[in-house]
Amino acid sequence: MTPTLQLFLVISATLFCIGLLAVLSRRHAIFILIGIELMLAAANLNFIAFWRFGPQPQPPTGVMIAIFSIAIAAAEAVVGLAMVIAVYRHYRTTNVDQFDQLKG
Amino acid sequence: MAHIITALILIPLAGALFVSAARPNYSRGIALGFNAFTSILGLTLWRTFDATAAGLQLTERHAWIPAIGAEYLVGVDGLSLLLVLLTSLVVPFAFLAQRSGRGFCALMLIMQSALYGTFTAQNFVLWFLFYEMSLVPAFLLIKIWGGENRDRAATKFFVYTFLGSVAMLLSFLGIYFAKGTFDFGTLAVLGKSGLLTGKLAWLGFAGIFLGLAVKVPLFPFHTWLPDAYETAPTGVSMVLTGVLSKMGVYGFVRLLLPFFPNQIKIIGPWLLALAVCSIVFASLAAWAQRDLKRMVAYLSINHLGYCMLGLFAVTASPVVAAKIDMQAALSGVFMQIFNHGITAAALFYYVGLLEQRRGLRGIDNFGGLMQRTPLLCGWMSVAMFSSLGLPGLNGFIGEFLIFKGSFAIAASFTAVAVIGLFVTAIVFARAMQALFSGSLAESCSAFPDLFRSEKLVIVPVTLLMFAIGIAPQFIFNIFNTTVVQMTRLFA
Amino acid sequence: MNSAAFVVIAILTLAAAFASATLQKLMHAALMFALTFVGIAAFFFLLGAEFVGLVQVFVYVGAVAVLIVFTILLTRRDVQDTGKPNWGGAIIAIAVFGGLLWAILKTPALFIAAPQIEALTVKRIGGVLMTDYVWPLQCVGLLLTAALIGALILVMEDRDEG
Amino acid sequence: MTRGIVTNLWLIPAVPLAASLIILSLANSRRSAGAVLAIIGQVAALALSILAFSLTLQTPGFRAIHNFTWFTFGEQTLRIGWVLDPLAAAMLVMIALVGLCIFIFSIGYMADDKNFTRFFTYLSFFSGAMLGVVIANSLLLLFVCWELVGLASYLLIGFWIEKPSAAAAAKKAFITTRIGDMGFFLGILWLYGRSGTLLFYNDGSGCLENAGLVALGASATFVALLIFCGAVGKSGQFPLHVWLPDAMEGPTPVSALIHAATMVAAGVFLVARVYPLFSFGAINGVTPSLTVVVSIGVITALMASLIALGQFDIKRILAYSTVSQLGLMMVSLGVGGVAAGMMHLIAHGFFKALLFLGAGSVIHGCHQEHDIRKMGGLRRLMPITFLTYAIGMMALSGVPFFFSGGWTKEEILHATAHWHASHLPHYLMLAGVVLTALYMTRQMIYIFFGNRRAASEDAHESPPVMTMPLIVLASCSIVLSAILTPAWPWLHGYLTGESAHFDIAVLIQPTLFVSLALVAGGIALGFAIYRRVAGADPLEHAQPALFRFLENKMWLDELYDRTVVAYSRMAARLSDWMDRNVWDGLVRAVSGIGQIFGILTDNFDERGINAGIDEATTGTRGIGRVMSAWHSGQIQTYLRAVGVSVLVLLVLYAWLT
Repeated sequence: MTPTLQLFLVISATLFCIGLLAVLSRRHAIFILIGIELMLAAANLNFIAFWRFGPQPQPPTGVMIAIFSIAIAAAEAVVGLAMVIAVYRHYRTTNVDQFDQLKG
Repeated sequence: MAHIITALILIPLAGALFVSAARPNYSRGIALGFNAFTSILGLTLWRTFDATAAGLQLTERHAWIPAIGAEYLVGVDGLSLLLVLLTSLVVPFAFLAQRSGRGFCALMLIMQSALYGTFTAQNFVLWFLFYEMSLVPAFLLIKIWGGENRDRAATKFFVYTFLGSVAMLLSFLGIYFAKGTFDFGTLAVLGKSGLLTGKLAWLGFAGIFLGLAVKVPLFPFHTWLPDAYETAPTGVSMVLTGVLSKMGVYGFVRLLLPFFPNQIKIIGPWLLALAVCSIVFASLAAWAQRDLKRMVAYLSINHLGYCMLGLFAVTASPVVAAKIDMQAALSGVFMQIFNHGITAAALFYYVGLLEQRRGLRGIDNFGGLMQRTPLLCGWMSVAMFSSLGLPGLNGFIGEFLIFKGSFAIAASFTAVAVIGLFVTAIVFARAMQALFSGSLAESCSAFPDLFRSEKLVIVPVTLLMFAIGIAPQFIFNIFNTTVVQMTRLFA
Repeated sequence: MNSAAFVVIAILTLAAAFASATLQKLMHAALMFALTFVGIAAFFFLLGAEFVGLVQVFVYVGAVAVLIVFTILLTRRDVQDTGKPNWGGAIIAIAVFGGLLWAILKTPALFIAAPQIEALTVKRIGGVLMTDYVWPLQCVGLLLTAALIGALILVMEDRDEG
Repeated sequence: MTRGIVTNLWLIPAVPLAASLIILSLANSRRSAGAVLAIIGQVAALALSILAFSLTLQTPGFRAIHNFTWFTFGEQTLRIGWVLDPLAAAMLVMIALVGLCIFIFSIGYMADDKNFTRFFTYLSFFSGAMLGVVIANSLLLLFVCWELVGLASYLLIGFWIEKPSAAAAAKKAFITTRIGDMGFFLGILWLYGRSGTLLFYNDGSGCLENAGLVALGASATFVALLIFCGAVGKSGQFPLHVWLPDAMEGPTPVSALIHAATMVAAGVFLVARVYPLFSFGAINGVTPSLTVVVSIGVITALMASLIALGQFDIKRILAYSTVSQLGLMMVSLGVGGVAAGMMHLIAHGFFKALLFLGAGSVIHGCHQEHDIRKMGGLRRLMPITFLTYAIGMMALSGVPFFFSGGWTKEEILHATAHWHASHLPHYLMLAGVVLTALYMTRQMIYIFFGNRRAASEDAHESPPVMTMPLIVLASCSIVLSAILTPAWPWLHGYLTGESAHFDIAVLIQPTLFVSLALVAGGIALGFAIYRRVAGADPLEHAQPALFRFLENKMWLDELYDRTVVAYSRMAARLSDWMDRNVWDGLVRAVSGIGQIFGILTDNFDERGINAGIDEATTGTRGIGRVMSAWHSGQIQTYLRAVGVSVLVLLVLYAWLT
């Protein structure tokens, strides 16, 4: 038995929800970043899986999107981490509960 | 002249860049200069526009993101042109009304560009982009330059309109998946047989309806408006009420009514009831206000309620309406769009003038102004009478046609809506009594009358009110063909 | 496609991901994070997107994970997540998982095996990148530059303050 | 020639309007220029009106129209136009002439006012708008001018704007008439919807011509009644009459021109103009709508003349008399005597203007005193005023033979006598005749007879600029009777389009003696009661309760204040409250996402429950506050919202598939 598309999707859904869990329940900014990266990776996995299981032959759109998404995720991670450092300097904490300057 | 619409959209953006780069005390001048430019372009557009030809004109079409059916497609028909002209009129008026710095001018110009875009885009993706683009500057303008409670009002404004927008976006995705196009024209033709089926159709309808109803705003989604208008600086209030609220009405005409004719027919009476509630409750609430700006804000809801009444009457009535009634209601709605734009903006301007002089704007903070500032009172009463629909001024024409059309189609609703007309009269009569008559209040005894610069703003606008009230044909010419075309679409 | 490999990779990846999301010590979590991404890269290999898998390993394991570690070191003061976890968030995450799972399992169209494909060579990817996706490529380049500069500006010491 | 005049009929209202605009642009100090311009405008309007009038004399039943397109909407056109027929022409001349007299009178009366030019701006504006009402050949154009007339009335009542009572009266007038106008507006809409045109006459296809009336069918009754609402408001008919007595806060020339002679008569004119709508489908001259007109007219006429008995303000008495006379005219129209009603309107225009100007002269002479109890014995001091006032009083009371009002009232009584539905209006109107004579006698005695009292100690006759108009109007009131007598009913024939024959035999009819006796009785009764009046009212002695009832205007104002006004205010406050508390909350409840979100937030108590309760109890403004609370600035709060939204989408998806 070879893995079906369904199985890949289940894996990616699980990864996504683990990421969501990290994002929603952790207090530390870096954990939140980790969670976001996990969610992005899950999405990438979806793109690749759909490309692989889609009707063939087809242009490698899914792969392309995954590549770009990785590039953008890298940029996002860089900026995000830089912000964590900057915020840490300012507040002396990385606990997101205490970041509430955007309070309305 | 091929790219005139694109130029209209881009010039304010360029203006925003210039303003940001220039020294702060020049910013208003630059903004006005760019507005002169857009006004000229607007007039050129009007001249180039062939009022007798049906359909979109001066279209520009470029591929954008073919994968999701998004293209750069702009064009004008009568309604779009009317709104473009209104924007070109109200925005400079707002700039003149407000002392403003660099950021303010830049944001206003961005908003102007978004408005032009919204009124000319004919593809949903592009349209939505502009629609949302107007939201951000409006939010910032209220949040940064607003008065008391600005944070809360700005947030409320943003959250309401944004939730509406999201709902609308989802609906449109549904439509796109069903029909594979974002093009307004194509969708409108397809809409006759229903774009979506079953529950999905209702969901799609609800999403778009919510987004637009919040924007207009339609009762009971209007509660953000008094707060936002009250706290926004004068110039922003003028643009918000004069043009931004028209985006909702425009959306109803362009999107909801042609796309979901069956749904609208089924819940027609409820929609009419909402419009009537907007008219009656808003005018009554205006009566209870002590703050002039809030009062004008509620009347703005009331006046847009008339637009909604006309539109729903045209499309929501179970019986097939006579052509004359549909055309009357539609023409009336378009006329009302334009009239309310200038009249409500003028009213906010006057309230702004009073606030500038007094520092407060409660209805009880003034008294006996007629003795001290007869000119201000005189011109202000013209705007008030125009707003309450006095014949001879612009407000009457639109309201008469709306009522004419909708009375023939939905008599009972219209008869109730007349209460709104009546209460509006009470509101203004009370305001005039409180502000202008009686003995001169101590606090107002040092008021200066209108300055020359203020007269320069007021006189042309007031003359326009008279011109439309007495010989409205030149406005009707803009959209008559469009009205005929839409009547066919809705019939 | 090898199902045994699939099962192994799946267990490894998910376990690592769960660990990285829930461990108390940040440093441990960061290591688990790197492991997760190795696992995901393995999935990409399995799916025949070797290039993406490699990119994944380079970017995440080589760059992002290292960055995270550096950040942890730079913000030494709290290397442990001390705040109590937010159970509301966990409930939402589980609910979303349930919803997604239900949606995936009830869709029969997803129950398909992989068709045969011709290998996706790096040459082909390069060709596509330089033709169809040349504009997005430029944009990403711009974005990365901007991110680089932005990150630098963010973390630069403010001398006046210091 | 004919065409030329009819096509250019618009000049008649346009000239005073233009004059008004020019005066408006004058500086406040250029008083004489303002007055001269206004009078030139009015003279021009009068000349043009007479020209138009002479045109209608050529053929009996003359009617010429000029219609044109106002604007085109969609493929439809909205046409308006003007009409010249005896009804319009007679009104034109009356309005222009009375207006001219009052303009001249105002020069004297307003001489000391600091806003002299503004006064003439408003007056000219009014005159133009009123002339516009008369020549309109479209219900819409009529409505437009009708509203402008209302605006002029509003501005002029509140002319002394620093007086709070004047401002309040202006507001009251504006709003009360607006109630009627909303009915009128609905009537217009209904008429337009049914008949497809608002033109009165359009070569057979107008809404008052056969085709239009047939298209209306049974709805004609409702349309007529709705239009009548407008007339009720404008003409001060019960139950909307309350604004008219208050309107006396305005300067006296205004009361004379607007609230006696012309504008308030516009309601009667309106009913006469659209009479075919009222009489459509009549059986023996009775239709439901006409019956309503008669009933309202009778109630108004009797009620107002009773209230007039209990008033002490010289102008208020005249105001109630106007209300009552307008009721009488309505009765006349209702029972089918259109010509009689219009004749009375025209005659009333002259003698009521005369009475008001006389009152103005008295007030001017008595240093702005309005209370008749403080006057007295002015007969000697102000002989011209006295004489002219007496003529007006005779005409109003309906003394036959020499006074115009006598003949027209006679004709109305005649018409009521022949009404098929009921004879009650006839008898009630006879009672009204007695009452009219009674209250006018009372007023005369208070002002001109007896001893001098406080305000009349050093009263003086007014200058010629004020007395001349009095004399002109007085002579008009007398001369007019020549064309009103049944012996040579020229005006009647002119209005109905029949030719009038001279027949002295019908001059003396049995009913004439009845009314003569009633008028004489009324006057005699008045003399008997009020002969020795000094300060307190004899009626007050005899019937204190009844008198208080009348003096307080039957407590109708108070009744309205406690009911209609109070309820509307309550509705306004309720709307405001609902807006702040209910609709805000409703929207929040609808956006249930927020609620789920609130439950899933760990500090649920703080944000979800407390905010909700706070809202309900302290009544702050709903969603903004809660939204703002959610807007905590904390990333996770936002992300959680996103998570919940995903869930909602999933649920939606589940529901759809």
